[in-house]
Amino acid sequence: MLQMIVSGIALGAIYGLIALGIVMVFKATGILNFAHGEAAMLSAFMAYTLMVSGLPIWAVVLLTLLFGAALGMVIERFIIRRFIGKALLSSAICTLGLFLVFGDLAIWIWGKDTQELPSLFPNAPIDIGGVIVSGQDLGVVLVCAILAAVLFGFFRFTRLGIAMQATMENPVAARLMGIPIKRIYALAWGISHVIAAIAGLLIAPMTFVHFSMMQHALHFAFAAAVLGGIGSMPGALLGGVIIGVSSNLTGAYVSSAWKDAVPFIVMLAILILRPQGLLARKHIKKV
Amino acid sequence: FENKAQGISANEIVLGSSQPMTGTLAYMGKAVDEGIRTYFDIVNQQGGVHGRTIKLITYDDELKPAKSVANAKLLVERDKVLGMIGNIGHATNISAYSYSSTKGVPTIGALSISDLTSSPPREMLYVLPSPQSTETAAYIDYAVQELKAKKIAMLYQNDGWGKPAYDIAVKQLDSHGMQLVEAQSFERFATDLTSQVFKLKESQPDVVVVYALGQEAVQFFRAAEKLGWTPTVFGAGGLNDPKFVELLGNTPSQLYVASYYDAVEGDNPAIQSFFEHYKKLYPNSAPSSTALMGYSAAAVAVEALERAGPEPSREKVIAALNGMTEFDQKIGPAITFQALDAGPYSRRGQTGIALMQLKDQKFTPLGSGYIDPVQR
Amino acid sequence: MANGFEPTATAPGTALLTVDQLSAGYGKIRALHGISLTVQAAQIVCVLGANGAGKTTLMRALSGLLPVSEGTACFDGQSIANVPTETLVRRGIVHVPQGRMVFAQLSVRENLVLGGFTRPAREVREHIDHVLDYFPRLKERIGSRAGTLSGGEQQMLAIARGLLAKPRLLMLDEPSMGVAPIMKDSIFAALREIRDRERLTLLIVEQDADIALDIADEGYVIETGRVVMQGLASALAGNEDIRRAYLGG
Amino acid sequence: MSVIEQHQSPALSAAAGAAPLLSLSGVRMEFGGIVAVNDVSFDVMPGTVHALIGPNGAGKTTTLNCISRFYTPQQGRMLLRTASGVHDLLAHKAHQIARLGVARTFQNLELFSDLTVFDNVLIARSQAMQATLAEVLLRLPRQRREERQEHARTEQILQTLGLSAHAHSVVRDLPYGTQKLVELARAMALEPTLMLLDEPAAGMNNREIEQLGQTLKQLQQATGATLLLIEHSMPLVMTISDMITVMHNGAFLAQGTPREIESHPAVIEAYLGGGKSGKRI
Amino acid sequence: MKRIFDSKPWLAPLVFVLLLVLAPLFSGGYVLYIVTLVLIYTLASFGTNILTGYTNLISMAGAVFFGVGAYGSAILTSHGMPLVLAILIAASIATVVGLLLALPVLRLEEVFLAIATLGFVMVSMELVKSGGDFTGGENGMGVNGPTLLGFELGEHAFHLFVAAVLGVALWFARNLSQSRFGRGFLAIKGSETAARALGLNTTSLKLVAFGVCAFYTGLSGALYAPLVRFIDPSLFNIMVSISFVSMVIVGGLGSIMGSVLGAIFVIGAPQLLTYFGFDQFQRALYGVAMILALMFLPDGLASLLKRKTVAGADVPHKEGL
Ligand SMILES: Nc1ncnc2c1ncn2[C@@H]1O[C@H](COP(=O)(O)OP(=O)(O)OP(=O)(O)O)[C@@H](O)[C@H]1O
Ligand SMILES: Nc1ncnc2c1ncn2[C@@H]1O[C@H](COP(=O)(O)OP(=O)(O)OP(=O)(O)O)[C@@H](O)[C@H]1O
Ligand SMILES: CC(C)C[C@H](N)C(=O)O
Ligand SMILES: [Mg+2]
Ligand SMILES: [Mg+2]
Repeated sequence: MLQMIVSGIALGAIYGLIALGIVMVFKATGILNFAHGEAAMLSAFMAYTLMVSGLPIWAVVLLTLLFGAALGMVIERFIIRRFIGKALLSSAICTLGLFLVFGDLAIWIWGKDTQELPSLFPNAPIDIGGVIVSGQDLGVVLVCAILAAVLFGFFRFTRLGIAMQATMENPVAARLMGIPIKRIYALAWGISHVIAAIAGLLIAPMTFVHFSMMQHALHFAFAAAVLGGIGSMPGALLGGVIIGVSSNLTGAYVSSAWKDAVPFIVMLAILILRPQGLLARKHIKKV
Repeated sequence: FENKAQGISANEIVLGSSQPMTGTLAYMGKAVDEGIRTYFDIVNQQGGVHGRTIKLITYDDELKPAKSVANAKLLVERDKVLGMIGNIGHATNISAYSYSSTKGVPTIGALSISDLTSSPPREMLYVLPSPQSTETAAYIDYAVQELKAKKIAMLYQNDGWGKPAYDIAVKQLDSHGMQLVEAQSFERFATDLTSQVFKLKESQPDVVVVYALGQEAVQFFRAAEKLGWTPTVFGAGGLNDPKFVELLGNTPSQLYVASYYDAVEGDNPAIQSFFEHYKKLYPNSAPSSTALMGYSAAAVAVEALERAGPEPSREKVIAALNGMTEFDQKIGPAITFQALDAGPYSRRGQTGIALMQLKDQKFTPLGSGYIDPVQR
Repeated sequence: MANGFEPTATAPGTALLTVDQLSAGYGKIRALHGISLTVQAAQIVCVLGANGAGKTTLMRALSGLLPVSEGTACFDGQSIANVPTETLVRRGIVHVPQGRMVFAQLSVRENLVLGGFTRPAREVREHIDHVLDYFPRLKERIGSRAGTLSGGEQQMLAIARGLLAKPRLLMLDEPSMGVAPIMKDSIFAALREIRDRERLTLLIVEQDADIALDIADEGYVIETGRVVMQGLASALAGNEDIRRAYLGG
Repeated sequence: MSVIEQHQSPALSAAAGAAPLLSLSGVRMEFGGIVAVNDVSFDVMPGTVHALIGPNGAGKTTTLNCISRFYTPQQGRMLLRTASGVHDLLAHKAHQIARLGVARTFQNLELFSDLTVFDNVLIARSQAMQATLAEVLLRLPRQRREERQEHARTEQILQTLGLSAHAHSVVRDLPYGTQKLVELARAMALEPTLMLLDEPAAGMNNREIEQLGQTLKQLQQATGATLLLIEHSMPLVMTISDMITVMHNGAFLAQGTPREIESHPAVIEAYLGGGKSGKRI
Repeated sequence: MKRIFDSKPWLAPLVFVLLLVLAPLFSGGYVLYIVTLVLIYTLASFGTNILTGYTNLISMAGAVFFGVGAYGSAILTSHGMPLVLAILIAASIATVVGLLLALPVLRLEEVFLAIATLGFVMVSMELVKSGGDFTGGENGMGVNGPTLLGFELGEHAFHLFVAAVLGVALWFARNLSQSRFGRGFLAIKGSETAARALGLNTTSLKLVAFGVCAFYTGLSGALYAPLVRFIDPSLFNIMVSISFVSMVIVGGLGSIMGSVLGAIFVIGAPQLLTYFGFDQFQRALYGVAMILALMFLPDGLASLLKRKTVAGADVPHKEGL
C-alpha cells in the first residue's frame, strides 16, 4: 500500500511536471497547448542527440533548456501571436496542428526508433523502511515541487507574473497599462517550453525517447492541470499526485485494466464537487 | 502480355500495401515496408519474376480501419494493384478485406498474429505469421513441462494484441490444471509500470509471461530491477528484436521469446544475405524480426507470382496461393495454405514458432526447433 | 519626490497634444472624419457629444488601440499616430477606457500595481498609498478581487489605476459613469487638484456636460465624428443655444 | 410624517389601500465577511416608479441580484404579489423569476454582444413561444406562426425605443449608450410587471437621459409595469420617481418622495453631497 | 447587413451539398468512399457544432456518442435488426447516454468541461473492452454491410442513403437554429447570466444541446459501422473527439456550412494528401494546413463562403476592444 502510494506520487510528479508547463502558458496567454508534450518530446530527442555527440551532461542539460526556450519563442512569434485575445478553441486546435507537425518532425529527423537517455539522477533503488524508491523518482518529485513553488511565487509576487495574468484576462486593458503583451507572450511561451524541456529530460529515462513518448502522459497531465484548477501551480502538482496515486492504487487493488480510467473518475467526482478545481480561486463574474 | 486493370504490365507488376506509417505502431509499418522492398529489390535485381519487376505502393493507415479501407480502394481502383501485401493488424486487415474481396483482390500475406484474422478463414485473406494461440500456448507448455513452473503470472498490454494472449494463457494453463497466480495489464505507452510489477512480484511467480513490446517491456525489467526482483520471463514474439536488446542492456533476468523465424543475428544464410541488402538500402534501420515479416510476405508473393506463370492474373495468383503447401521461405517454417474448410488455420501460412533465449545480449534458439502446439 | 510626482518638462501654454485632421474607424467603417484639437500642457479639455458621436473612438485612436487612417497626432512634438499603446504609456499618455476594464480576477492592489507597470516598483508602492487617499472606499477593499467591487468602485479603481502610471496626459473616457453624485464631485475636484499640483494634463470625455465644463478649461463638441463646436469651457457652458443644440438639459 | 417613519411601509401601503407588489424584509447578503446588504426591508407599490439610490458600494446592485435570484440572501424574505398570488422569491430560480414577470437590466451590460440587436430582443421573446422540440424540428404550423408573430413583435418593440435603425447591427459595434437602450428593449420584450433597472442612464448625456425618462414614464403608463430603478443620475431619479429608497453601507438609510429625499440631511451627507451632481436640473 | 436566422443564403450551400452528393456517383470507388465518409462525419460535425459552436460547451465526449452509435448499430444489425431501425435506435441510445453524461457536468465550464468529458471517453473505452462477446472486447467486431428492406446496399446506394439522412439532418439543424432553441443556445454562449434573466432555463437548454449533439454524433457512428465494416474500442479514442471539435473550429463555429467544410477538411484533406502522393508526411502537412487555416481564417473555412456564416455565432467569445 505505502509502496503504491509512494510510487504513485513519483508517477504523479511526472504528470505534474507536464501539467506545470500547460498551466504556465494557460495562465499567461489563455491558450491550451496540446503540443506541450510533443515539445517535451522534441527536447528529449535534442538531448539525446547532444548526448551521443559526446557533450558532458551539464552542457547537454543547458543546451536542451536553451533549445526549449528557443522553440517556445519561435512558436509564439510565428503562430501563437496571431491568436492573442482570440477564442480558446481556435488556438487550442491550432496547437493540435502543431502536435501533428512535431510528431512527424521527430520522425523525419530522428526516425521511428526508440532511443535511450540516461537518468540525471542515480538510478539505484533506495530502501526507506520497506518502501523502495529510485533516485530518479526522488529527483522528479523534487524538481517538480521546486518548479511549482518557484512558479507560484512568480505569479503571486512578481509584477511580471501579475502582468502575465492580466494579459490573459484582458489583453487590451493590459496594453493600456503599458504592458508589452507580445513580449509577455514570448516570455510565457519561452518559459513554458523550458519547463517542457525539463520534463523531457526527466521523463525520457523512464519512457525512453521516441516520437510518441508523451502521448500517454499528456491526457493525465491535462487531467492534473484541470484538477488543480488550471491556474494554480501547486494545484498542478497536487492534481498530478492525485491522478498518479489513484492510478497506482487502482492498478494494485482493483484491476490494472482500469488504471487509466479510474483517475478520470476521481477527477470527475472532484470537479463535480469543486467545479473550479482544487487549488484555484473561482472565476469571478459579478453582474 | 499485359493486364493493366490488374496491375500487370509488360515489365512490371504492382502490389499495394497499407501500413501504419504514422501513429503508435509506425515503427512496425516501417520495418515491414522496408522488409518487403528489400526482398523485391533482390528479386528485381535478379531479373524479376517472369521478366517483370515488382513495384510496391504503400499507404499509411495509422492502423485505423477506416483508413485501411480507403487505402485498399485507392490501391485497387487508382493504382490498380494485382493484390495487397503485408498489411499489418487485425482490424485494418478485416475492414480492408471487406472491400478488396468484393473486387476479387487477394491479400497476399496479411501480417497479424491475432487468431481472429484467420478464424474464420477468409477466402482471399492469406495470413502469414504464426498465431498467438501457438505462441502463448507454447510458453505455457514450456514453462510447465520443461521449467517445471508451479506459479505463473502474466503482464499484458490491454488491447486486441495482449488480451487474447491472456485468454489463451488462461486456457492453456487450465489444460494443465493450473491458474495464473497474478495477471496485470497496462496501456500502450504507459509511463510507469511500477504498480503492476509490484503486484507481480508479490505473487512470487516462477515464470512471468509478458506481453509488452519495446519500451514497455524494458520498463518492466527496469521496474523489476528497482524492486530487486529477477524474474524468469516469457516475452511476446515481437521482442525478438536487436533494438529491444540494445535498449534493455544487461539484465540479470531470464528471458525467453518466441520467434516466427530463425534468429535475426543467427547463422541462417538467407537472413544474413537479406539483412546485408537491407542495410545497403536502409542504412539507418536496424535489422529486426519485424522486417523479416516483410521478407516472409514478399517471399510468398514472389512464389505465388512464379507459380502463376508468365501471364498472371488475380485468379491465377489466388489459385497458386491455394495450392501452396510446404513452401520453404528459407527463414523459418514452411508456408502452407489448406482448403478453406480445413479448419481455423486453413488461411494461416505458418503455425510454428521457435523458442529463443536471451544470452549475452543475443537471442539464441533453444535448440528445440519449431514448436507447434496447434498441430494442424 | 515623496508623492511620486515630478514636474514635467513642458512649460505651460505650449501645446502638449496636437491633433490635426485625424480620421480613424473600425475596418471599413469610418467613425472619425478629420478631427482637430489641441491640448495645452496642464490644461483640462473636455470632449462632449451625443452617444455614438465618436468620443470613445477618438480616445482609442489617440492611445494606439485603433489605427489612424489619416491626419496627424503629435504629443510633445512627436507623432503618436499608429504607435503601439505600450510605447505611448511609456511616453506618458494613459487612457482610462470606457467600461472600466479592471482585471476582475486580480486584487485591487494588483490592479493598482499594474497601473504603475512602466515605473520603478518601489516608487509605485508609495504612490499607491497616496492615490488611495482620494478613494477611501478602495482602501477598504484593497485585498479584494476587483471583480467583486461594485460598479462605481470599479470606476474608481480604473481612475486610480490610470493615475498610478503617473501620466503626463491622462485621457478619461466617461470617468463619472456609475459614480454616486457625492463621489463624482470629489473625483473631479481631485482631478483638478492633481492638475494644479502636478501639472497633469487631462483630456476628458464626459456625458455630464455641466460638471465637465465646470472643471474644464476648454471644450470640444463632436458629432458623427466631426468637431462641431469648440471654445472656452465657460463660454460653451454659458451659451444657451449650444446647450440646447448639443448638450441637452 | 418623517421620512424615517415612512420606513414602516406596510403601514403606508395599507393606508394607501393597495398591497405592495414587491416586499423585502430583513434581507441580508454577505460575501465571506463583507456584508453587502444588511437587514434591508422595503416595499415597492404596484404601478410606481421606485428608485433605489445610495453611495457606491451601498448594496443596491446586490439587492437587485437577490430579488432576481442571482444571489441567495442568507436571511430575509422577498415576496412578489402577482395576479396568480403571492410568490416567495426564495423558492424560485433565476429563470423562473423572469417567468413571474420580473425583468431586469444589468449595470455592466449583459448583452449577447455577438448577436444583432434584433436577435437580442427576439431571444427575450422565447417565453412567448410554446412550440415543442418536435414542432420546431419539423417546422409545424405552430412553430411557423409563432416565429412570424414574434418577429413582428420584436420589430414593434425596437420601434418603440427608436432602435429600428440598428436592428441588424451587431451589438458589440454599437456605442455604449445605444447598448444600454438595447438592454432596456430586451427587458421590455419580456412584458414584465416589474422591471428592475440597474443604472439605465449611465453613459447617456442630459438630453438622452431626459428622453429615457420620458420613455420609461410612457412605458409604465402603457403597460402598467412597476419600475424599480437604481440610478445615480439625480435629474432622472428626481423627476420620474414616485418613491425613493436610500441605502448606505448595505443598510436602509431613508425612504420618501423625491422632495423629501432631496432635502434629507443624512442622504445629503452620505450621497448627494453639496455639489452640482446631487442636484436635479 | 448581417442578419441571423435568414433563410435565403441556403441556396448556395444546397447547391454545394448536392454537388458533394452527386458528383462522386459518377466516379465511384475511392472518391465515393471518402465522400461518403465525409458525409457521415458531417453529421458528427453538425452535432458538435450545436454543442460547441452555438452553445459554447466544449465537450470531448464526441467519441463516446460516436462509439455508442457505431456499436449500437453493429450489434443490433448483427442480431438481424433492419439497418434503418438499428441506426435510429443506436442514435437514440447515444442520445440517452449523452443526457446522462451531461447531467453531472453541466455546472462545469470551458476547459473543465472539456477535460471532464474526456474522462468519459477513457471510461467508456474500458467498458467496451470488457464487454466480452457482446462488443467483441479488445478484438472489436466485424459489421454487416448495409442492407435496406432485405436488399444489400451497394456503395452507391449506401452513399445516397447517407446523403438522404444527412439531408434530413441538415433540415432539422436549420430548423433548430431558427427557433427558440437555437437562439437559446446562442444566448447561453453570449451570456448565461442574461439568458437566465430572460427566463431561459439554461440547464434544460444545455441538456437539449447535449442531447442533439449526442443524437447527431451517434447517428454518425451508426452509419460509420456498416460503411467500414469493422469497429473496435479504438473508436473510443480521444483523438476521435478532438477531430470532431477540430472540424467545427476549422470549419467555422456556429456555421452549419462550416460543419460540412470542417468535415471535408479534417477527414478529406489527409486522404487527399494521400491521393496526391503526399503520404510521406501527411500528418505534418495536414497539421500545417490546419495551422494556416486557423491563422488566416480565424472564423473558419466558412468565412470563405462569407454570407453563409450564421452571424454572431462565429465571433470569438472573448472581450475585444
Ligand atoms: N467595434 C466597433 N466596430 C464597428 N463600429 C464601431 C465599433 N465601436 C464603435 N463603432 C461605431 O463608431 C461610432 C462611434 O462610436 P463611439 O463608441 O466612439 O461613440 P461614443 O461617442 O463614445 O458614444 P457613447 O457616448 O455611447 O460612448 C458609432 O457609430 C459606433 O457604432
Ligand atoms: N460577489 C461579491 N463578493 C464580494 N463582495 C461583493 C460581491 N458583490 C458585491 N460585493 C461588495 O458588496 C458591496 C455592495 O456592492 P453593490 O454592487 O451592491 O453596490 P452598489 O450599491 O450597486 O454600488 P454602485 O452604485 O457602485 O453600483 C460592495 O462593496 C461590493 O464590493
Ligand atoms: C503484427 C503483430 C505483432 C501485431 C498486430 N497488431 C496484430 O494484430 O497481431
Ligand atoms: Mg463612448
Ligand atoms: Mg451597482
